[in-house]
Amino acid sequence: MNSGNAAWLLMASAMVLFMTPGLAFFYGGMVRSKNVLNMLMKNFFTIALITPLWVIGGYSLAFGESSGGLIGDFSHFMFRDLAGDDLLFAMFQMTFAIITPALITGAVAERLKFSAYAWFASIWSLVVYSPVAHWVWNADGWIYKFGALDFAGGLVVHINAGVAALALVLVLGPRLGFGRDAIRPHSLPLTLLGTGILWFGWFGFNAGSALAANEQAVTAMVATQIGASLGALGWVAAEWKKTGYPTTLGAASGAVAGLVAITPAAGFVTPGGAMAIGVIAGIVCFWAVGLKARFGYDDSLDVVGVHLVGGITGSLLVGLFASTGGGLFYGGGVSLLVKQLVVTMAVLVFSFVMSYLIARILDKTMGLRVEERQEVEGLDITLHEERGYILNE
Amino acid sequence: MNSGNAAWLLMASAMVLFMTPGLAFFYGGMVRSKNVLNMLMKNFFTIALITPLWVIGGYSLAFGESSGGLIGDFSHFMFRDLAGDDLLFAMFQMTFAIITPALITGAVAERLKFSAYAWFASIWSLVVYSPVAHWVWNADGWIYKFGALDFAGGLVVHINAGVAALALVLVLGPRLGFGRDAIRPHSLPLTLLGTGILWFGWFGFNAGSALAANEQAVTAMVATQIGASLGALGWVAAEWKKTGYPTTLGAASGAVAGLVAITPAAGFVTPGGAMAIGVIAGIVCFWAVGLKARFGYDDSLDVVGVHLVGGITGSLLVGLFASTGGGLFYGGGVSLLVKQLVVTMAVLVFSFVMSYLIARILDKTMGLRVEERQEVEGLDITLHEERGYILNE
Amino acid sequence: MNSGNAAWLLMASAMVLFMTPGLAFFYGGMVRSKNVLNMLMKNFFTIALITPLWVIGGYSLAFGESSGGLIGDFSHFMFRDLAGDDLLFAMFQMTFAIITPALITGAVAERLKFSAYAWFASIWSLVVYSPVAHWVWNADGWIYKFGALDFAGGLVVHINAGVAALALVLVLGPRLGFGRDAIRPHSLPLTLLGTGILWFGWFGFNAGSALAANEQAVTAMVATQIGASLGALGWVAAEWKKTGYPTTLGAASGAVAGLVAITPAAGFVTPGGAMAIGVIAGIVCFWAVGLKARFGYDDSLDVVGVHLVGGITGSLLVGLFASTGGGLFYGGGVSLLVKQLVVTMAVLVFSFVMSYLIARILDKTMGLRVEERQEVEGLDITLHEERGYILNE
Amino acid sequence: MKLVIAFIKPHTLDAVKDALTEVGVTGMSTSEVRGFGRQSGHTEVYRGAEYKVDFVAKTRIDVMVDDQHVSAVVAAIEGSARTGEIGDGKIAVVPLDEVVRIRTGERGPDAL
Amino acid sequence: MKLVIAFIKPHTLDAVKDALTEVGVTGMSTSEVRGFGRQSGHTEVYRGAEYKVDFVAKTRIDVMVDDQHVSAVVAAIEGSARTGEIGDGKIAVVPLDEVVRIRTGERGPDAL
Amino acid sequence: MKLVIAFIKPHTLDAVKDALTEVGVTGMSTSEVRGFGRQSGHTEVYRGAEYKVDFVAKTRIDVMVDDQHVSAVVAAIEGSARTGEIGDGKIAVVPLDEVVRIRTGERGPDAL
Ligand SMILES: Nc1ncnc2c1ncn2[C@@H]1O[C@H](COP(=O)(O)OP(=O)(O)O)[C@@H](O)[C@H]1O
Ligand SMILES: Nc1ncnc2c1ncn2[C@@H]1O[C@H](COP(=O)(O)OP(=O)(O)O)[C@@H](O)[C@H]1O
Ligand SMILES: Nc1ncnc2c1ncn2[C@@H]1O[C@H](COP(=O)(O)OP(=O)(O)O)[C@@H](O)[C@H]1O
Repeated sequence: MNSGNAAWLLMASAMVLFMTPGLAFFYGGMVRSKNVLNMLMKNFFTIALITPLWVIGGYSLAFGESSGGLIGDFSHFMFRDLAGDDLLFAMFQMTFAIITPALITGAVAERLKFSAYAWFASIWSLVVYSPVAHWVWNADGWIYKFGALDFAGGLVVHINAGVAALALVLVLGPRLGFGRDAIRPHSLPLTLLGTGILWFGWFGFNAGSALAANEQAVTAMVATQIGASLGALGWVAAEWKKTGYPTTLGAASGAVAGLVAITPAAGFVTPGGAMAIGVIAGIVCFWAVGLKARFGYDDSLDVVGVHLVGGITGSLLVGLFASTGGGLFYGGGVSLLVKQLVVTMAVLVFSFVMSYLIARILDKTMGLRVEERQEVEGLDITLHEERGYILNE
Repeated sequence: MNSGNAAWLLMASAMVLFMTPGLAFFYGGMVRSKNVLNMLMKNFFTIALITPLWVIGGYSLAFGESSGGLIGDFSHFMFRDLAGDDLLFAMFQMTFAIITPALITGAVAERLKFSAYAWFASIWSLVVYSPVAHWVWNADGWIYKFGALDFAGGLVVHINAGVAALALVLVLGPRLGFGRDAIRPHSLPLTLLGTGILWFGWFGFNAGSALAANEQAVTAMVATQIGASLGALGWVAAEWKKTGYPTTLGAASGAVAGLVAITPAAGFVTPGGAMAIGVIAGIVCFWAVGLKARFGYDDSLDVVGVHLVGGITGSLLVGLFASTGGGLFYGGGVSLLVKQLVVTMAVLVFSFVMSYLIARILDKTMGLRVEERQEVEGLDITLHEERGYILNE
Repeated sequence: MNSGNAAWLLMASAMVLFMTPGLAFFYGGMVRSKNVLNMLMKNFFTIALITPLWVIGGYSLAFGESSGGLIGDFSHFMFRDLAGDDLLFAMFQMTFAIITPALITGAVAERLKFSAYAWFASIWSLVVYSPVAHWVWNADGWIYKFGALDFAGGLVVHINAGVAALALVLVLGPRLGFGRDAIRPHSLPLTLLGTGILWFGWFGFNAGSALAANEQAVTAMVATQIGASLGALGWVAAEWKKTGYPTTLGAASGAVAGLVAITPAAGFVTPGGAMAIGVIAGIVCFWAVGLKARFGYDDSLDVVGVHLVGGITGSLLVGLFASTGGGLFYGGGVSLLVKQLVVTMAVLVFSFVMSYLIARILDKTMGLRVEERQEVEGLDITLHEERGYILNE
Repeated sequence: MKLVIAFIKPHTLDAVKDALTEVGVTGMSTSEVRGFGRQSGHTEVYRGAEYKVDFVAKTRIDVMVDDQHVSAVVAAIEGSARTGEIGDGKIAVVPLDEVVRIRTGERGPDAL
Repeated sequence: MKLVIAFIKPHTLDAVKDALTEVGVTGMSTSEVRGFGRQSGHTEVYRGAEYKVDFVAKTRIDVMVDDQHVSAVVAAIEGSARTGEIGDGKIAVVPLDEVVRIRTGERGPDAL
Repeated sequence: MKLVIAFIKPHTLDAVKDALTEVGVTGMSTSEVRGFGRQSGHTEVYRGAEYKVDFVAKTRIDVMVDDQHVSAVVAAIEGSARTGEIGDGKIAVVPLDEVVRIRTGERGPDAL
């Protein structure tokens, strides 16, 4: 092993793993105080759940010997035959496999049963996440061979989780009081903490995806920083114009939108390209979170608006801005753009259909949703018998 | 210096140092709001206190020239003659010396005087921590030569701190209202934040203990991640079965229990071994935190239940699961297991006796415990003249 | 690129970037709850704002071709011609350019308009920060050539921001109720969280400034840890003596004071020297925060007392304690001390005058200060239409 | 004039406010209280230990009304706060000697 | 009927609740208040600056009782909330015109 | 004896406390409430969606006084809590049957 590359990938693995707690706080701050622990628990528990699944079979299904570019096998059951750089790669990838289902929790906040979520995440990880990761990142995967680009997970992580969130939301239905009551974040400082951790961890996510401490890692880190910043600027500018107020939640949301959109592009773009992608994502996602009000689906914390829409935005913009890899604006013609469009649609359709099926089956069998009384009283006390804050003792 | 290894160890040092603030939040969230600052302060202040002690003499007592395998000398007074890799090692080890006494603060929460804690931690660091570190990690230390294994501090850190916590609790007595009043965590989100930071930092703790960015570091990181996750699964499963509820505090506690138990083993075990160690630790520690109710000692935040019991569990399981190093299940016979048992007992007895003596002496001289009025009103306002939260101004 | 050095610098960049959210929490905890979001927003938004400015022109003004040692040019407009190590250096330096204006926000908390801050920070970054960075860190800068030392930013970051804060405070005037009402921190746990993140990130700040994973990086990390710890000890000792109470805010403030003072010295001092610098800074800054009451300027969160005074302290003590580089106590004579004094004065005067001018101009044109009604109701609801905490839903 | 005090379930507050507005009430004050009553509390569990928490979160409403509106106000609260389940709460009517509007110094029913 | 209002030290709440239960009280409401009185507040210190905080945390209890229980209820609170130290607090008895149980519509003593 | 209840703007509390102390009041209890009145609330905006929040933060003060001090106390609150802007709040005077000091068992005006 090259110790410098190993040092960077060890570090990047730790950073990406840290993103899931970060996501927990990002989401946790946005729910009402009666549901904060349920939100945190769903995210933390995802780590505990996906880790063994990935070791046992998830990794092998994604990166094992390919069956027709569609899915791996069980040759690496229990991380068999992995050592050194390969084992480190499996570790690094594990952290991606963990955060992806965790992203979904935001959409179904404040009403999805904890047990149902645990089942959903487990099944989904094996039958949706691993195949898509195989398509995109396994050298024999069909998307990989097709020549489309996804540097650090626009397709595999964000579009995949975002459209699954949409499917789940459609099965689950809206929260009581959605569209009528003011359902406001209970602690924006907690959300900002999550944002800070996500931002930090995202350097591991994107710059780590170079798989070495090399020039591409540097390029990716610079693009990541620019994407996040311009995303925040774009979103805040858009909301300031529309509502008259720049908000902290807007800055946080815009930064995440920018990070999402830069993810598939980070290793391939110039600083100027990163700026364009960031600011477009910030504005587009600000507009997209308004869609739920128009169409009436209750995507509680805007996973669709930010991760799905931001992921699609980034995935397509790669076709324009990839300075290495054949972007349209860099003389590569439309071929990359077309490929990006095709694979985006493919992941969209596959993940939506599969996620919808899993959700329907779980709904019929164990039920996805808490009882109305539990929703009113809050999930913390009714599902976990705990209270988030007791500040007067 | 090899820049790759140095990069990893610089990083790991920063990560382990970050664990002590993490521990502060982990513990701080579990006390009542009137004592949150005292809990945070004890942990943060430990950093300020142990750093100079380690530089002046602690390091040298642990890693200086050995006297009969029992203790070092003062040859490295003020980090004399340390440079490059040696200085980096001294820095990395400093972060372990800091967090170990900090672990004790949880057991004696909500009643131990701040000044008494400062004295206890300082003395204990020099007369208990440094010797035990010498035994285990100095190449001339008796445990090192005896051939027992402690990869990253099961003996030195967790058993050592855990049994010291027990000794201190026995001298100090229970909190007012222990066993009668509901003494509940005031902010589980804060505890979860601490858990996230601890988990992140623990990668530095364990994978850093390989002292290089090499294969063993990767092995240790994988084992750490698995141990934490399976610990959480084990604990949550046990409590779900017993109480009917999966809790966030259970998930957090189980993760820490798994991390504690995997610590002595991390560089020596396969993914399968790590799974076994994690899940056993999660279940055993869940059961062990119930002991305090049975025996009537008030280990406020379960340092004994988690660190002592988890540490012993891990230390013994090394004897079974060490795939490199002679574990029973990997054909190594019982010899390693016996050695692990012997050294565990040795550290237990030494640390308990010494800690008990220090505690008794301090109790007779300066008094360990706050006044009843201070305990009722809270340590924040009475010992520090500060309030944790003022949310209506 | 050397992968080990690159790994460390990638990591250090991420760590220093993480400091700005850390600073947001450090400051955010200290304001009243009605202003917490405004405080967080100002800091987070600084990242979004300075990132593109640095890419477009800030970096080039600081590190481009020099005009007489005073300022760079636009040769690196949009990071042109930067790749590999150079691009990584530009990334690392970006994180310094971000946190420096963010430091100022603490002094003007609870009354400076958000829009006015955004303008101030943008202009200041280009016309004050970039020039001073050029003087000190560009090989053609006049301070660099003059032979004064500033390892990681005592002049460029702390003195620069601290004196700018003073200028802004003088233009802005005190908060309503300053000196009469008890204006207390609303959440010290949040401040302690910020402290923990700052401490962690500061290892990247100082040890990263060696620009490689080498001996000097190790030296700097050790000095940083010692400086922070002794700063905390010094401050807490001083306040314990004066007020009778050791406080968590004191420990946090002292740690930051120690970190500030060790910053210019970190790569040049022995552990003993770091101890001296830390403890002196802790005591001096404790005394310095009392100045505002005496002179009647409202430096809300003590940016002057900690960063300006701590920065000057460190910058001068380099002249005494630099064991490499010619410190007085290490046989180097008074020449370094005199140089340190000269450049400290130069930065003080330049930054104060420029900052004062910018502040006055903005005050005349757009107005710096919120309306009285907004200050009374709180900046969160009036400037951002958001509330920090809603804990009863 | 009377002061009508009601202890209600928190999630009925919006409905109660609307009902009161409809019968002409133009002002009220609310606060968070913890109630003890027939509706027993809940248990909480921390690290395997179960705690019985007797107190239930309730919202308190204070409304000052003039005499002829009292029964309408009480009826409005009853109608909107009733879920039919245990724990719906109580209403108390307290006599008032005087009411003052601070801004104008008005007294009596005019001050409402 | 009367409304008995007590301002007590927070840590006596459990004892007061038990004492009230013993004399037959089946419901009460509690809230957090900050009291000002003979018991002076405390100082707080932030970065060397000392602040005098006049207000002390207290718990407020509201109990509606029928007339014949008033004196027993007052006595129960007195007995259980007294520590003998300054700041033990006060009890006030307020006349009530009416009490309503929302769930059933019962009125008067039946509603208690 | 009377119980004087006032709902005031939070930032006037210090002034009100001083004014009450001046007219001889030695004790009071305060709490946080959310008021609804002529002073309409504010909007909040989260991710582009605007929410109307009707309730405004107010401070409630409860002071028990003997009969001859009532008008001075009411006047003191009026004087110190008035900003002249909408939302200054209300004062109510409630008759009291009895007041008890818990620490000493004193009753009536002596208990104040
Ligand atoms: N005697 C009382 N005095 C003051 N408040 C009461 C009294 N009885 C009940 N309450 C309040 O009313 C709430 C509901 O009462 P409870 O007995 O649980 O239900 P219900 O009113 O439906 O019989 C309690 O939680 C408490 O806040
Ligand atoms: N006149 C009053 N009106 C309302 N509340 C009062 C009054 N006097 C005291 N209190 C309440 O009682 C508490 C205790 O009163 P204090 O004067 O400190 O002690 P004590 O009752 O033992 O003389 C105060 O903190 C306050 O909450
Ligand atoms: N009828 C009422 N009953 C109880 N509290 C009231 C009533 N009317 C007003 N309040 C309280 O007084 C506050 C101020 O009242 P508002 O109508 O906004 O202003 P003003 O008193 O200046 O006309 C309200 O927020 C509420 O707390």
